[in-house]
Amino acid sequence: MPSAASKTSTTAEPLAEFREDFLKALRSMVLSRTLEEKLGSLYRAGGRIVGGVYLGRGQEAFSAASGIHLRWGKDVYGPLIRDQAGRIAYGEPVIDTLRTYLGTVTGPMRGRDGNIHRGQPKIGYMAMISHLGSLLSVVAGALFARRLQGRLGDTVGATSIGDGGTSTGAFHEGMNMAAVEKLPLVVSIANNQYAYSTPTARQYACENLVDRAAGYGVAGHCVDGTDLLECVKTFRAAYQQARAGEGPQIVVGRLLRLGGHGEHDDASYVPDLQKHTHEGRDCLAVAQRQAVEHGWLTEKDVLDMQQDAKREVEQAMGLVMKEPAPDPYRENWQALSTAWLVEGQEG
Amino acid sequence: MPSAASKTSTTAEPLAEFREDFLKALRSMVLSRTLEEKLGSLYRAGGRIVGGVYLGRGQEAFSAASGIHLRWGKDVYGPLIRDQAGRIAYGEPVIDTLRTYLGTVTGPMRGRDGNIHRGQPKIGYMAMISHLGSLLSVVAGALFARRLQGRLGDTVGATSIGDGGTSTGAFHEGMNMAAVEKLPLVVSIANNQYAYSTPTARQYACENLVDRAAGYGVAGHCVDGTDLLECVKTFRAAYQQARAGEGPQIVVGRLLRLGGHGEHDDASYVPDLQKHTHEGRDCLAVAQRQAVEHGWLTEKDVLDMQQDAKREVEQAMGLVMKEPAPDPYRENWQALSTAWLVEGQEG
Amino acid sequence: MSSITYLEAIREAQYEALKENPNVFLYGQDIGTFGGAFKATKNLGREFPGRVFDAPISEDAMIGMAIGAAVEGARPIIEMQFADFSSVGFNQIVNQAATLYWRTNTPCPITIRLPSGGTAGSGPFHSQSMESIYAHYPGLVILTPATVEDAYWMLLDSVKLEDPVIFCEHKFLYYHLKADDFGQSMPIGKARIARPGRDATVVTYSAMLHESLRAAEELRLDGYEVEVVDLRSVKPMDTDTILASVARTGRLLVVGEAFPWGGVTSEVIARVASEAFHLLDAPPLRLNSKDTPIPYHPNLWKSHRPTTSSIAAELRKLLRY
Amino acid sequence: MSSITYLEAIREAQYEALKENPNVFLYGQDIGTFGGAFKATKNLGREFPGRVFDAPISEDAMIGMAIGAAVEGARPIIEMQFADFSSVGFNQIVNQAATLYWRTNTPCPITIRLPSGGTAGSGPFHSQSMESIYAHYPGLVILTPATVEDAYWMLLDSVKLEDPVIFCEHKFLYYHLKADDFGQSMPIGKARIARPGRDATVVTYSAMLHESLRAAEELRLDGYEVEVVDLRSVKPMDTDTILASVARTGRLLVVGEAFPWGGVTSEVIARVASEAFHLLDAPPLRLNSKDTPIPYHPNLWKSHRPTTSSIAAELRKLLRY
Ligand SMILES: Cc1ncc(C[n+]2csc(CCOP(=O)(O)OP(=O)(O)O)c2C)c(N)n1
Ligand SMILES: Cc1ncc(C[n+]2csc(CCOP(=O)(O)OP(=O)(O)O)c2C)c(N)n1
Ligand SMILES: [Mg+2]
Ligand SMILES: [Mg+2]
Repeated sequence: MPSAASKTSTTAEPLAEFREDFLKALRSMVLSRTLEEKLGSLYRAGGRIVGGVYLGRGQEAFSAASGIHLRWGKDVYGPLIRDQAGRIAYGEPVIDTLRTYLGTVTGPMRGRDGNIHRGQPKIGYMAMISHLGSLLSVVAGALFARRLQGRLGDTVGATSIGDGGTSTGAFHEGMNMAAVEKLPLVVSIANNQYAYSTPTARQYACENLVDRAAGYGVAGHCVDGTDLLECVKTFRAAYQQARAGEGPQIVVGRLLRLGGHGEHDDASYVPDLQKHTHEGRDCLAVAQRQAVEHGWLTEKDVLDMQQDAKREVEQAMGLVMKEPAPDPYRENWQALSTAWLVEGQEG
Repeated sequence: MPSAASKTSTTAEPLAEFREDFLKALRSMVLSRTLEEKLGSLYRAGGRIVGGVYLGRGQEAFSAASGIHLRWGKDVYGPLIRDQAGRIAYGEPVIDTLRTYLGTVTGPMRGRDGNIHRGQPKIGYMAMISHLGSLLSVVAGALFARRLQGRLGDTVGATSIGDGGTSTGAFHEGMNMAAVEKLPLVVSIANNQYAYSTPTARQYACENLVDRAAGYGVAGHCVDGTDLLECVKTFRAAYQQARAGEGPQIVVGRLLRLGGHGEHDDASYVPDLQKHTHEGRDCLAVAQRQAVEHGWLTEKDVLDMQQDAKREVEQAMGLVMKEPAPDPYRENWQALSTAWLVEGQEG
Repeated sequence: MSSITYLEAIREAQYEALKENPNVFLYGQDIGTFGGAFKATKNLGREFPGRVFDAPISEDAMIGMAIGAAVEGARPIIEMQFADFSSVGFNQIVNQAATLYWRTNTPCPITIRLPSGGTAGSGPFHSQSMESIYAHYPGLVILTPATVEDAYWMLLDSVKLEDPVIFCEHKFLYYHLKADDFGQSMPIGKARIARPGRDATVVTYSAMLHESLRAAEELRLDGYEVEVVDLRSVKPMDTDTILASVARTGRLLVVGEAFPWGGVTSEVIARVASEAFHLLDAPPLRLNSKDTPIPYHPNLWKSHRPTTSSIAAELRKLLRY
Repeated sequence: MSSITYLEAIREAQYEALKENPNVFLYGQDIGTFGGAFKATKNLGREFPGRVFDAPISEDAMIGMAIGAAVEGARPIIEMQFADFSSVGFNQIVNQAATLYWRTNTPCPITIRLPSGGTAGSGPFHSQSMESIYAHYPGLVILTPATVEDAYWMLLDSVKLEDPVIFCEHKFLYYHLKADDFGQSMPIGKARIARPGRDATVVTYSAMLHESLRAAEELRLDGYEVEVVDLRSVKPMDTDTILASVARTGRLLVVGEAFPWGGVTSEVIARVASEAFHLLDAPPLRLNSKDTPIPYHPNLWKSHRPTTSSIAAELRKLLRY
């Protein structure tokens, strides 16, 4: 039985081994932030994005530090609302985000589903439905099948949830099942202090959500979600354990959602004071500072990285803007893949 | 925050204070066992009981030790499958069990529902539906309403679940909600090693189900479910804490289901060896021995108690046998209580 | 000048319910300080301290707790953040709430508010209409208000009813629909002739009422008088009013926004065909959404659900027969 | 001498599926060593080691895991212990499995077995028929085998289909229904004329097929030849075969065991009324269970669902018209 909750120690240790992971995560964070700022301004401009915009501002370090461990086309990933940075770290091109928000037919969801509800299940990249908690068992099932087929190898699965999502029955059932099956699954719990407007005191009564790990019989890790270096260290350990056959790993990150639930929400319910606490600091600024402090990047490198990200987002945006919106008359209105079972369409 | 799991100490202490509780529980156990033996033989005889028979053999100590703390008409109780002893301890007359199994119109369920699916919600005695876990939030809601209405006072709620039932999303959501609301709720988890035929290794991966208490931020208690005296002590503590405003209490009892899932099941999947372990001993025999050892009952008292129980069951049986089965033509086929909203019946 | 929105009517009804009966309380995600995802409970937490509660993301437990509370004499109003999320509270609704009275003779007066139906850009999981699902189960009352007046009075009535009510309020109407005042209350279970006519009957409900009324208006230019019946309550369903209308017009189109298989539209047609076959001068028709999930992109969404023009086209087909 | 039961057909189909395709696996409560609550997987765990798994009591996660596995090329067959318990896996079925292909272009080949329908003494939560609920949602195939042959072949076909199948097997038929062999396979989605006739058509499915056949037999003594159509698949529904039958007989009764509001019976009537109104010589009728939960006591249960005699009575009404 794995130990319940192990805090990653923060004492002096050789950092060089984390450099590569750190920089990869940082690049994803910068690109994610840039992309999301674009989405925010598109939303505010109105017209092009119909529906909500849900951003991961403040959660990039935690999300990216997980995503860098996932291999596009090889591992199984089921990201959630605030995982733009993790998706990029995993390998999703930014254009897929834009295409999905704008609902173009060229995007992975072809205008049928939008915004954060995207993925490519065929390559192990699961597309969340809205119902919180319900993706966990799906990711677990993919791993289960691979093991059954004898091709699990060193593949691993990962998924995320928020503090609020841990209250769902689906989360519990999925977590428990994954534990019983001892699947190589890393579950990130981004405790950003709010579920929409609801503070954690109305969501759970335990000291720390990592206290749930023991109840599932899985390993638990806690990390300061505003500190990229710590996140990188913690997730590396978690992924190593998962790949080593030690079963599911729960990683709880403490942080603050730096924005509204969606761009329609001004988050006026978050007290100003809280924004100035440790958990309220901007993980991107922290990470950039860390990179410079550790001599991994110069100030100029940091600026270049931002410029590169801007260019990449603008370029993708330029392409997407020219792409066609779905045409209902050319749409194939078939919910079944078996064409001969589709009934004559009503209406 | 209450401490996670507190094992009730078993060192020498004055036992006199438990005498009354113990004897009340023991009487309920004896009556329950006698009644259930009757149900078993009725089932085997065939004809009168149509459908399953689900017994609590081996779980009477654990169930009764909880039930004795509940006041009929005052507290809220939502028992589950194997709580015949608890129901009796709470105050349910044995005739209600028989009426429900036989489906007579005189019973609390009037033939509409049967066997263990019985209760009288109007007085706080909730009638389980089959879906495991789903009663927890209902009991919590009753307490929530009482508090809102300012009439919670010293009332308490209690409900049960099995090892298998803890895997349901409903259990998790209800438990978590009760913890957030800090309700005076005692949740018994009867870990009888099997859910139907499924051993606990396929149900959960934690060391002990009490490890879940910390994850909900509630107090956890463990007890040897085959030992009535220990059960009485543990539940007394749990109820005291609940009534004192310390929030939900989880009590995990370790025991073995001494029989099949239902009377149709010979439980051949339970290894003989396991039946001879400590958890496989018969809690009723243990309790009767304890009563004599502590000088609370003589051997004759024990026999008398059994005779009384037999008489009570036979008497009730005699009455019920003469009672009418439901008559479909006199049945009021209305699912709504608002008569003017009931549509002309189909069919 | 019309000033009260459908959404405000829902807020006001909850305000009144809380004021009238100390046993009423509200429970739902983000409905306290925040006032709810749609602001349907705006300020109510402040106006009624200790009676409006933020719930955890636990739809199953939310419904379960409401049932327990109702048994104890409370009158909970539960807000689902979107109707679609009631799918995870489904079991408590159809198996616990709906069966309680019949099994135990104990009424279960809970009101579950389902922000229902499609709006542009909301996608497959924030657009669903679940009235047909719940109506299938015995023991539930399913209300589908289409007007500001009904939103107000029917919600107030729901809270007074002794039975579980699934209150399907349409998100598209929240801001779009306005009225001068709350007008008159009409009994629950009665349909309403929203527009009188003689050439054909459209039976519909919720947001589709307004599309249908516009379609009827369009047909007027062709010289047809189309009668429009607003079901108001899909269960119980007011068959009498439907049949009386069909008796006048001889032609029937049933319009609903939900998925095409089964549900309200087929139920209406089955009733009319069974009970008043001889009144029909033409085959009864129905119009629903397409048989796919509800699409995200507005172009697709507009084609997925019935609209004024698709209803008008269907009516022309019906009238040509 | 007929010797293969409906239940054995289900076991055999699973045996064949496991044998044919290494990607098939079974997941469900107590289906391993124990062989399942109804023994539908008896010995399969022994015969196919490592391919038959006992699941925790987690219907939501069971379906979710099947979806994930299917995406990876597996062909899971999930046993719900009783159809009624699928209510807690409802969300995964209707929102995750049913939408997957349309949203992501990734097929979701899972088969969910629902032991359905009433038997005496089983009560409100071990007797339900949920085909109408699932059929309402786009993206699912809903099968309702009424014969040993169909139980076998349709289950085998389900596993081969690229789409999620809700396989509603009727518990009343498990032991009661026998056949000599598995006979012929018929394509999924096609209805079958179970008994030819000329005076009236009964459209039905699952256990009600047998009650209807007996009712037809009863009517033969009155000189009527009643045609009985077995839907086999309620979604897709074979409207052509239904219409062809009604074209022959001019009279229609639809019989189902599910609750009366909405569902299969109203869907059939709505289709016939809309698409073949002129073929009907009498108002189409339907017969369902009563609109209450399903009662425990056999006396009540027998009156709650349609039976040979209530179907015969309805047929007489139809034929008198
Ligand atoms: C089952 C379910 N209920 C309600 C919702 C509506 N909803 C969407 S996001 C959200 C808050 C989620 O909070 P949390 O899990 O903490 O994630 P965060 O948004 O903070 O990242 C809610 C209530 C949902 N998506 N699913
Ligand atoms: C949600 C749900 N799924 C499946 C069942 C079928 N079922 C009834 S009892 C049972 C086993 C319960 O095991 P446990 O909770 O350990 O209680 P025990 O029978 O051992 O007392 C199962 C699977 C159910 N009642 N509810
Ligand atoms: Mg959060
Ligand atoms: Mg058990």
